[in-house]
Amino acid sequence: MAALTCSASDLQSLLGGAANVTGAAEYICTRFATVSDHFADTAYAVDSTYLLFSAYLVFAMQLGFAMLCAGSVRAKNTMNIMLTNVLDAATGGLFYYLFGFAFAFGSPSNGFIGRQFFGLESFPSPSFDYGYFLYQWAFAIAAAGITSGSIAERTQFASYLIYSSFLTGFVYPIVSHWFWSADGWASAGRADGNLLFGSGVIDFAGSGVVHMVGGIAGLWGALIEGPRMGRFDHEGKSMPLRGHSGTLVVLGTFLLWFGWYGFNPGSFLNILRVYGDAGSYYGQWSAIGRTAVTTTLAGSSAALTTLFGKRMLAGHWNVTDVCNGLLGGFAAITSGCSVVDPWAAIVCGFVAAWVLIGCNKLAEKFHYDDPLEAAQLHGGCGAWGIIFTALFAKETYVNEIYSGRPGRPYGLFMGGGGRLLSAHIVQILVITGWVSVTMGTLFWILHKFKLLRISADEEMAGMDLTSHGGLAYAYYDEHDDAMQEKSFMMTRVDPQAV
Amino acid sequence: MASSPLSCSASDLYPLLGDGANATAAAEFICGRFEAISNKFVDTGYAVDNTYLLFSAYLVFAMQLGFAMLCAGSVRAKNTMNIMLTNVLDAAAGGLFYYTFGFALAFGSPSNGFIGQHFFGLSKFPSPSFDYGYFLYQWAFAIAVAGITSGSIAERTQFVAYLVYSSFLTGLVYPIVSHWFWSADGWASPARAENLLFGSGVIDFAGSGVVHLVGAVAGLWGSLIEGPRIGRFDHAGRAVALRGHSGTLVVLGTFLLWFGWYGFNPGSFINIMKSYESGSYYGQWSAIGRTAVTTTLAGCTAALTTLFGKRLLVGHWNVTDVCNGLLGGFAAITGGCSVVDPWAAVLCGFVSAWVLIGCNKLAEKLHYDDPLEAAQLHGGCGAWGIIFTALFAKEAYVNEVYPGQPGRPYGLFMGGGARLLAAHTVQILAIVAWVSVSMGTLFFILHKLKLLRISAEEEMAGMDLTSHGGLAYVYTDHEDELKKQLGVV
Amino acid sequence: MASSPLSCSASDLYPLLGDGANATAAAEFICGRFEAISNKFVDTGYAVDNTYLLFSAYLVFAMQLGFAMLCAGSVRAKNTMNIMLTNVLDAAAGGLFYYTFGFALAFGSPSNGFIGQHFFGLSKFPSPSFDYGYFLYQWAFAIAVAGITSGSIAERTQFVAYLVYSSFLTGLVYPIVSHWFWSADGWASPARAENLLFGSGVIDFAGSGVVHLVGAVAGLWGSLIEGPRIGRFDHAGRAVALRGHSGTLVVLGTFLLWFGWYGFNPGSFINIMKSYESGSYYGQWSAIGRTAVTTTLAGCTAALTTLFGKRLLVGHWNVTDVCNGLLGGFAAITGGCSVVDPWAAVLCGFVSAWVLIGCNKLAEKLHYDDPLEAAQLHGGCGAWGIIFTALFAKEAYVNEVYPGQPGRPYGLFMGGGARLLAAHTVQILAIVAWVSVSMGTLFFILHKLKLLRISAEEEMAGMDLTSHGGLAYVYTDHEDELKKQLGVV
Repeated sequence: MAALTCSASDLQSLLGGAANVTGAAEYICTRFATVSDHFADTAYAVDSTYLLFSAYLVFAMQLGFAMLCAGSVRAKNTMNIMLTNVLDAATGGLFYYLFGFAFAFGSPSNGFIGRQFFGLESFPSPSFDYGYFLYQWAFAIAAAGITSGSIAERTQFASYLIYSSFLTGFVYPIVSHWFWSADGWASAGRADGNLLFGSGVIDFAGSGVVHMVGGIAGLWGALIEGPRMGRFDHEGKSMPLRGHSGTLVVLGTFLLWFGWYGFNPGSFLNILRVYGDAGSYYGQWSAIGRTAVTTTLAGSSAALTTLFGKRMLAGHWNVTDVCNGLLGGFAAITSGCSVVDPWAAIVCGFVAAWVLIGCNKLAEKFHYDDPLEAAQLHGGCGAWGIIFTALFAKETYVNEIYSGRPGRPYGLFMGGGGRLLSAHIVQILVITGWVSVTMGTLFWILHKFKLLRISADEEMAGMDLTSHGGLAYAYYDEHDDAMQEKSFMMTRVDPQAV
Repeated sequence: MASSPLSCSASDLYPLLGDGANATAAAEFICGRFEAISNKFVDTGYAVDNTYLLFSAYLVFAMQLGFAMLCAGSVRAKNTMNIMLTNVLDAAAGGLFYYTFGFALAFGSPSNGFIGQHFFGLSKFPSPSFDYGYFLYQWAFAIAVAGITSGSIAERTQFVAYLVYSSFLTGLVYPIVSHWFWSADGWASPARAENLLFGSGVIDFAGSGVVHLVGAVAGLWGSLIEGPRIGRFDHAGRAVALRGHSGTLVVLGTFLLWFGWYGFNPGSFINIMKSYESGSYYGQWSAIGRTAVTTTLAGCTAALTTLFGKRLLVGHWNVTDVCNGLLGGFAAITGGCSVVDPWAAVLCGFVSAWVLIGCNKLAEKLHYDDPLEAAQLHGGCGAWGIIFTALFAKEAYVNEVYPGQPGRPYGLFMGGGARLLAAHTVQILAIVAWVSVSMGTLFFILHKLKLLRISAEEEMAGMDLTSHGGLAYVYTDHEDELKKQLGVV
Repeated sequence: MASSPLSCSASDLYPLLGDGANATAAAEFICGRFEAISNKFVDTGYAVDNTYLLFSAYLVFAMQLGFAMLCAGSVRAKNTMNIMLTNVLDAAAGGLFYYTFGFALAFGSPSNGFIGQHFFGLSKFPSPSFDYGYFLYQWAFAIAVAGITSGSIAERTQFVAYLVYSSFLTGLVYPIVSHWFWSADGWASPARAENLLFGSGVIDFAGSGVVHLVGAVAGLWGSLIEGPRIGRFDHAGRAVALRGHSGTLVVLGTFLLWFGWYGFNPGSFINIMKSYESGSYYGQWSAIGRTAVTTTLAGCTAALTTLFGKRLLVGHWNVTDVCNGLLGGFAAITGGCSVVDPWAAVLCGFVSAWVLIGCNKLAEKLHYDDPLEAAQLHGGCGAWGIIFTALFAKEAYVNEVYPGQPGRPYGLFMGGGARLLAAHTVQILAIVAWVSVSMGTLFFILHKLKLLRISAEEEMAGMDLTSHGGLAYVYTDHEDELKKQLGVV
């Protein structure tokens, strides 16, 4: 607003000889004041519109997760996994409202945990509005969604309820406080000067904060539970347990892609912001468009790489793998999407695809069973994304987005030195450490209390029948037995079968 | 947009500039620019508000997809095509009817308090008061109503009967109700110029009553007159669950509805660029965010309450019930989403979950069969939502959202007196009465004319085979044998 | 954005302020502020327009999901994975090709009228004329084209052939066509500086020709050269319907396409904050709303027409046909959505439904097999849409949407003369010719190289088992036995 401020006393002296100088000056200046107020209103309206619709898109990712998970498990566990996805959103909503948001963004606070806005009290404030809460909530539930994939098909529902609320309400908010809150000890936008390695961590939309957190939590859960029955045969050869519907996998993947346009470009939070001089065609709106483009290109190249890579390794064109590769590319670009050039995004996606393939090989070797490859995908590619950002972050973009501190470090390969890289390595270590300590312990306790894994016969029968009151599909009339043997559909469903 | 201090008249300014060589010219020069500025603000306002309104309308439209999937998943495989066709046609037929006269009857002011009378076929459109985006938004609402009803009478209604009631509902019954409560002329509108109902008018912000209750009461009558599906209650009169054929579709539909509800509730503000006090961070945009939050919280609470409630009552964690509970919470908060605090929304969701459970118990006892629980969900929870608003509406919010009448009544429990509650009770009665008279009669006539319900054979075989040319699913290549088995040529 | 009356030069103002002590300073002081204001309006304009454009682009992208589901539902279960993979790759491969040269060939001005030549790999991006959001939006259009074609040749095409034609189409054939009609330099563009085609240029607002006709003609040739699927026509040459495996997916896909079309048509305005006359309620935002309405009405009418038309012809209420009819209506209105009145859109939809029915009859007679009716739907209705625009384009709208050339021709039936019709006929011919030459040849070469069609055994077994590692659905744990049954190890 600087150039718009108009003080009557200044103008007065200038207008000099006019009859009623004071009057004229005030008359003119009040109008300028009104104009600048109107601009303030406009900015709030435009930015809120942008943020809210981005939040809605991110929410749509929860639908994507639900469909992806449903398609990737066997038919007999569909209802179970979908219920967890619905509840991620529902429980997430309550917990994040009560204290999650407060832990994450409740500044003024220390560098480790926030402590204002419990239950959204004294909301909205000049710094935070409801739209921002909604946006952050949509992020929080995504993390829990990732984890539920890793431990699918063999986890007791009660233990799901416990870890999910713990993750969304406590573990994740604290991590996001570290890296995203203005007070966070590793935040790149930290209010007081001393940034981590003079740079802070540039995890723009959360390769680490969201994806690695969810991935590591799932890793521990799946490790402690052990693989599903029949996943590895007696001599330890791995037997793929295919999901029951490729269509749902593709549906889910596309919905996630759709939602990712809220996840990455939306993380700018506001669109009406100029870089440098006002009146230029280049501003935050342009950076937002670039972010959407980098996101798209990273996913695309990862998908193609997986397609041909798998063709050579496995011998057929596999759509499920392509979908996972695509998502891997997105998970990787998430952290650097706003500070890299489109060409770099292609590199990012290319590598991410191989990272995922490698992680899967590794998981197979160690008899680690993750029905959705969630730990490999969000953990492996997420970690790569963090490194990638530290290598390819471009100076100008970094300074535009994290403005106010000239000469901050940027990508190593772009000539920005190693300080950003070291900060990002610290991020990976810290996240891994913190999530392992908290979630690992939690899962271990649940395990000791025999609350974690379901019984063998439950697992054989499928959880839908044993704990969710029936199978997901009944394609033929329950009374009409003529059809049964004719089809390879579901067999008769007895609602009372518990 | 152009608030008074921006208006600049040369005649005021030039005496101030006084004896300057040609003060008049100077004044005109300066004022001309302020003129231009305030005009540009008007343009900006229209652009921003229309962007907001249009994308909200698109989200509301997405709810139709949600309904289609939810309905499809909740019926048996043999009736899938039938129910989905009704959902497609709700949107298609709705579009034409609402264009030709629906919108006119609803918002065609200036008019009397009972029915609108302008803009038939969008003639004289756009006007300073209504733009095309607004029509699109209201159309998306209208088709939702028919979607609700089609759920109640699923799996046993003749397609012709559907075509008749659907056009009648979207084209006449619903528009008139929305005129009463949402048009500036409506007899119960909170925005009308003078003599508000109980000095308050009805605060049904996004339509717990206007949309959900209307659709539900219509469905209730249809379903009552038709009677339950064959096999829904056995000889002993015990209820037999006729489970839908795909839980996945139910969840897909529920999430899509949730997604669309962010257009339905926050979108009902129609415009976002409206400051409550210029230059402050708190304005309509903030109220819109709050509305999205209350909506979310109400649904979340309802879902969790249903989860544990059902666990205690039935003994397993049932995702279909959770989805219905969730939607019940949304239907309830819809009426008051913009005028209550988040904590109140949590309360709203908690109660609505129990309301739904209660209604279902009741329906079972009375042998009322509603394949989608639509009447219980949208009717029961919708009615609760109307009451809830009358109890918890907050003074500050009410005056921000419905400005211009200082000191209007607000929530009873918030110390706002009972006049709002009275108005809302009237709303429930008026809606139930009007819809019962209009739709009830219609369904009864169709019934008498033997046009309402399909034959028992058709019902056993499934409508997809008998009237829609084949099953929805063919996972093997042997469909023809399949057809033979079912005795269909 | 900064409209002239806002520009303020101190040298103009200070003589007016006359003998004021230091009039110059005062003038500069005041003008400096007006300077700042007009700059802030520029910023606001960019922010609003980009918000609008980006979310429109996201909606258009959602259409790819719609295509995937529509295609999946319309093929037999044994080829589901194959068709969905093509849809995923349309988006993925399309992204890379369009980034590296597609966008450059389409919009790389300054250039000649036939092909663009700048911005390869988005070098020198963003420029004052193009921003990243615009690239994203155009990319979403490009991948839609390949999606259309993959429908026509579904269930019998080798995957390698798909990879080849898809990249050729998205990377070269389509961009060149879009350059002709949409780039400011294009020889048939309505926006080019001088010597417009027939003094008018082609008004193909959102691409009935550029997108739909191109995709359809490509598919037509592919499908013709491959010949029909095994069993599509029996020995006597009678047509045997090979029904898709899931009506639910068809409806899901259709609704998603409808949802995305609101980004496709209204989004093609690219910017929303443009007043036709500053300070008035009527501006680009209003035209955008109107476009959304015309789009809706065309689709709705087409759906209803198909419903009753098919009821009369075939005897049952068929949801799949209604969905195709709906999409046909959208494909037709796409070309003229922004320049016609709502009533004309109703007409457009009505005719397009019959065009589709006619094309399908024709295709059956000629033993042309198109699993998704893509050529009939996007080609037939698309061509009709181009003609329709030339007949019903309204003068006022044409001049608002394509300003700067007063007195340009408009719809024949609206009294605008036949020059627009002539231009549009040329468009149809040019597109058909160019796509036939390029894509036709390509498919023919692939055919000669035995790379186009899969073997009969593969076709019987289904491509999912033979080349995609397994069926899409496993509802029981007995998949292996299943495979044995189907004679696959």
